[in-house]
Amino acid sequence: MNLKYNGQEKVPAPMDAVWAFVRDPDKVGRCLPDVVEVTVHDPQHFDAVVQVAVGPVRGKFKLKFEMTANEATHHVDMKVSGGGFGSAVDLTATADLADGGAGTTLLNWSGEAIARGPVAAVGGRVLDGQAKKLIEQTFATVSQRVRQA
Amino acid sequence: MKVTITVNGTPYTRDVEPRTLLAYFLREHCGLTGTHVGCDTSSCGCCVAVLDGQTAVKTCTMFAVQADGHEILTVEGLAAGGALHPIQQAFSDQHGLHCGYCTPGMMLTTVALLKHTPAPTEAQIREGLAGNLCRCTGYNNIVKAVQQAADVLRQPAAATK
Amino acid sequence: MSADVKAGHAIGVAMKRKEDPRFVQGKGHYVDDFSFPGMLFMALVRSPYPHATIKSIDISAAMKVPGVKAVITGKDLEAAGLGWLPTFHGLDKQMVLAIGKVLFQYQEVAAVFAESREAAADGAEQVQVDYDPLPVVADPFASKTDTVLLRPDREQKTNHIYHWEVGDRDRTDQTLAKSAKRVKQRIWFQRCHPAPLEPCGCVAFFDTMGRLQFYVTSQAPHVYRTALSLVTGIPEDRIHVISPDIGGGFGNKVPVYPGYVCAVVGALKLGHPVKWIETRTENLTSTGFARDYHMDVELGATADGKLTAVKVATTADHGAFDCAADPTKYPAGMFGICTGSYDVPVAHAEVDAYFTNKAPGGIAYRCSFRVTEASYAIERTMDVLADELGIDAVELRRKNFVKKEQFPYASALGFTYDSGDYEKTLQKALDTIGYQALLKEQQEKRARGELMGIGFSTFTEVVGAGPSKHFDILGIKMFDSAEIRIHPTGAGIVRAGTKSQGQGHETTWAQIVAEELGLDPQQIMVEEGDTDTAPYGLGTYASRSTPVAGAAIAMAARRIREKARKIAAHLLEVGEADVEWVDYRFQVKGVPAKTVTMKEVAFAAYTNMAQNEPGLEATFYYDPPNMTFPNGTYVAVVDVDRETGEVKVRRFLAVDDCGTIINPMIVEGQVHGGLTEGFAIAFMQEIQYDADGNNLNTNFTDYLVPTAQEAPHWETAQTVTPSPHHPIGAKGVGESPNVGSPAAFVNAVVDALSPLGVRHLEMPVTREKVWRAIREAEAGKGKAART
Amino acid sequence: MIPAAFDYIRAHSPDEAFSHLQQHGGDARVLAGGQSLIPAMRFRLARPAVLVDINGLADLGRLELGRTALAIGAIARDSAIERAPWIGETRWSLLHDVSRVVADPVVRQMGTVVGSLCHNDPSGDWTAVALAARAAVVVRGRQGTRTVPIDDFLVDSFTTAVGEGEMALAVHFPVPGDRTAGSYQKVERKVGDFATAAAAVQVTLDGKGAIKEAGIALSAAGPCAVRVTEAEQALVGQKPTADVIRAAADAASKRSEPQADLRGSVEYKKNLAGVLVARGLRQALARLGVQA
Repeated sequence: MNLKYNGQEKVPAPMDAVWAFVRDPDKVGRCLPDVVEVTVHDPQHFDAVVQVAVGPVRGKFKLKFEMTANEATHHVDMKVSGGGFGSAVDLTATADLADGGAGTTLLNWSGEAIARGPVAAVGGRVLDGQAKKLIEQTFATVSQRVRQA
Repeated sequence: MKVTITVNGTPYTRDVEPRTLLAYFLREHCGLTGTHVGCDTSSCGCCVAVLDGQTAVKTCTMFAVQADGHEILTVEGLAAGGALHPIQQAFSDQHGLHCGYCTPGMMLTTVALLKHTPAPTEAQIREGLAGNLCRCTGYNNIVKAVQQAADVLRQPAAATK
Repeated sequence: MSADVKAGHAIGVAMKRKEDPRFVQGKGHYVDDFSFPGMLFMALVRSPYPHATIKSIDISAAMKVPGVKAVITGKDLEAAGLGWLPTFHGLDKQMVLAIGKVLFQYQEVAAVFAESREAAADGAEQVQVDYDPLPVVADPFASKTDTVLLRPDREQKTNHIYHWEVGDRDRTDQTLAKSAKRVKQRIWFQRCHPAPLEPCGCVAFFDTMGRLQFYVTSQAPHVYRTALSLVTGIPEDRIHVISPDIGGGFGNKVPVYPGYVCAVVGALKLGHPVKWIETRTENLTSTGFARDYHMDVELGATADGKLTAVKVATTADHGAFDCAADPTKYPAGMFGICTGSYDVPVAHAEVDAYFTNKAPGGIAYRCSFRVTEASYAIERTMDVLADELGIDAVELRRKNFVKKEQFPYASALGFTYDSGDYEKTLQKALDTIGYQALLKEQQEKRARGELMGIGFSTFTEVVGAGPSKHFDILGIKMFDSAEIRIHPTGAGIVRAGTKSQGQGHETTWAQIVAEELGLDPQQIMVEEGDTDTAPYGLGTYASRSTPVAGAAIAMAARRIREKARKIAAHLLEVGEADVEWVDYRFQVKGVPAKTVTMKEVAFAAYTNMAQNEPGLEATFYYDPPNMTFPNGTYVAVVDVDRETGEVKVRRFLAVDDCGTIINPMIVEGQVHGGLTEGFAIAFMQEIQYDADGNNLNTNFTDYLVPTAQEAPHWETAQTVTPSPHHPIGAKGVGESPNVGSPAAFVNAVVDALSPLGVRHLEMPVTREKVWRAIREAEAGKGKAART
Repeated sequence: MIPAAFDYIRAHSPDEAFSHLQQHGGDARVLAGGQSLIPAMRFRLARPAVLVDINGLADLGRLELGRTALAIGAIARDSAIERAPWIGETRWSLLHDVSRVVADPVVRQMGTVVGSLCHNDPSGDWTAVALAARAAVVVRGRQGTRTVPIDDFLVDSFTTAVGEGEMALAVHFPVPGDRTAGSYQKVERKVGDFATAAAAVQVTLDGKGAIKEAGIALSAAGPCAVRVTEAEQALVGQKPTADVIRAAADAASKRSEPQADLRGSVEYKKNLAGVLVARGLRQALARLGVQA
């Protein structure tokens, strides 16, 4: 099933700080909810293992990330593929930074996920809401961590 | 784990993994293949057996370890003394089966249904059997079979069944 | 309702089924009930992607799972020359396990063999497949553009599989152009699935003689034997196919599936018996689906409603491989029956089939090849025409019926309809349901703003494939066969090339023999499904059992009767010419007191045969001279809830004419069952794929099978117009209700909504579709929604 | 389909069950009816390391009808409600209705009311009913047992106030006052399906025929069952008229935030929410002899 999301975070930090954060795979990787493990291969590529727990459904998702950034436009493209529960997930996400004024930065993000296999076939009824929650949490955590940094 | 389950009056003691579904325990550990498996989602009812004389259960949605120390009635335990059970007789008389795959589950659901509702209306029968799927009969004749069985079982002579 | 039956007079009797005592005691033997020492279990690894390159397959973790014995992949099979399976009508081939790439979601990628079900499942979970997704083609209209070439393995570099047509295109177009009235309707017969309650499965092993013993859920065991021999190279004498009791088939158990080949390879490679039983998910996602025809139907008529021409152009979605189970020369089956029960001067039908990234199939789901699609097309569009003409849908049908005196009737698309009395059947339906009273009730309800609909379907089927000059599968002509042996005591055994999946052959075949030979049907055993003992036959599907094998049984019995006549002459001490068959016994002509029974003759055949060859047996291979054409009138009465869109089927009457009825109880049961499947298709069932090629209906929580609660109460009646060319006049019935009923249901719903201007709804007619149609109509968009 | 391997513990007392749950925390699940859990395990979506089976705890299987509350124990089956001797009383009509449409009639013979609440499926039936009837769940935690009002109990999809290592022991339904009736309205594609939309309604009339109390809740209308406070407010203190019912129905339709799925679009489901609340109210009132 095909899921589309987007949102905006207002980060109380200057654009440079936010940009530096989102370009760091290790830092971004650790913003994933319930992340168990992040392995960075190079500035563009990293793997992450995420613990998923929704009611009785519990398991690990192994995900591969590929990030490409455009310094000039402050735009990041992310391709994520992976799976768990005998299922496959492919996700593309983008993030755009813009000056929010008064030392803040607007982080506009959008994502499109395709889930395949039992997770979608059996869990499809509730997948949308859960996936949305996970993605929103991720960007909220990014926002929070940048502020703390 | 070692479990002892009394199936159709005979105790079966077997060593099973906890994840062994009761349906496979009956089929593969007891050799009672009249209990069938038709889906993965507790939808079809081909695997229904009766637990402790009262409760119709989908044996694909129960672990064998849960039935340890309990009694299970399967289709193989319906006929007694060489005579068909009135429910079996009625399914045959009324042409309540074609391929026979859903039939054991359908009959065992009927056992529990008639225990709690001895004189069901057509609506009650249709409602009571709605946890069992049949692809062949279109249910008309299954309803008639349950009505016949209910009539027979309400006769005093059959009350011991 | 059932009755006991005595020797003779066996046809037309509601005899209780001989198979029932076994089934009601749980003593049926379905394929999963067979176990053998040392047996391994097979589980398949399937692709979550609908279209992807396979970069690598890593089996090392799977091999470490305790109990796992082996894992095989497409590469292994390809190396052994077993990478591909031929499909039945020979236009394509199918991967056994994915080679290089996967072409549909849930495609078979690897097979895991293990000592237990649990270990096989654990092992399958541990096979790591690295995929690289490819663009997905999820609908046949996108496939047409060839933007993405799905099957580079084929010589033809296009997604187009075939074009098939019949009829006179030019004359049809010209006639349509000149017709006073003309309607055109796009109709989609959605992809659905037979979903028998017993999934597919097999047990394979090589016995001590090195012979393959293959237990399998097959509707056509002999065809399997031949196909397995052709695929594996094992000589056909070294293959024994046993099709035991089958828990429903409905066409799903006709094709040979990849899992079967894998099980045979596993058994050969590992030297152990191998069992493979599908899960429900596997059944719904990878084995033969049905329908998926997008049909543009066009009817021309005179101003007063006489049909002038019929034209149907179809785009067919066949999925990733063309595994449609159609006869070789008929890639679109009997779709030419789309002129239905009507006397149509000129017609044209064409089908173009395309590959998509969906499961392969296109089997005949409880219907003769593509007859359901054709029947639905004409019966639905007749209502659209009636609406356009402003005349009653019943009157329009009556006006256009092929008349009783026109039979045998040569249809514009090449069939010769054998017999029928459509007017009589329709009239019986109208009288039985009380049509006039229903119309009055409807009028009153409409005045109150309530939505009530009455829908008709007056269909004609074509079944019983088929005459050898037209029909073959893998080159094998579509005859069927029977062998009868009568024992000294007058008991006997019938063996046929068919295979019952619940149709009650053990009873009806015995009734035919009993009728023909004056014997006790209780003592006629019927055996099917064992290729070592049964004569070669093409199997049970497409309603061919009674028309073809039933005829073979009657003809074999008549051969026995001819031989018996000689022995009877000897016993009666007269010349053979002086012996006649009267009232189920032999009699000296004109001397009713001098008779012998078949039972006496049977004993003499082994004890006192005089100069005659001993024994009493015969074999007959029946090559039907024509198809049979069962027909009927179905009426649905529905009430529609405006607020929720819920449709309540308040009454449903099926009046069938299937020719001579062998066992009325079984015929009625078949009709009930087929109607319930038709009901499910009309209102509930669809195998849907999203735009990304994901199958959305992968188990019984989303592929909906009606329960006793949803299924309506069925009313049935019959007319009997025997087939003139069938030995006992029977036409077959198992599929009529599934072929004829969807149009009656949909026509009833559309009729209910017709005051709002609704003219068509696509199946499955869900509550939301109905609610939306009502809402849009009420918002004044109703007229726009027409066309 | 075969679940992944797990360890099985049969509890012989609530204390024992609780101590196992405390010991295994998030790795353990309670096995009561198992009618949602076991199918999820067969698909290997759920793969708990430990199952603590509480089916042997007969005390938890009781229905106890007291003066103020009906207590339904943790392993009391749906079918026990369906067959309860008092289920035909008008005041219990909401429970009567729901007990006949949860899942299917065989699943109901194993499935439990408390299990359904703890599972907290967005399309569950008992969750909406518990909201409309203002039930409360008794939860055993480290600090002893506590009673959690249903509004606080239902946290999010598949998430409740039952924390890791805790267990629910019972649900309490207040005994409805005189002149109380309810109705559970569910649209499902077939028996056994999750609701396309469902509405639980319970009303109590005062001596003058005005609505004294009202409970209105929806299922399949958001991440978990939802109370339609606006509808309740529209009803309480009013004489039951067509206008009042329409106001409540409109509030329900507005409050419904369903997910589109194979059962229907958001628009259709929002429509159903209103239709079903109106039908439920009319039926409940009819059960009290009031035509509205």
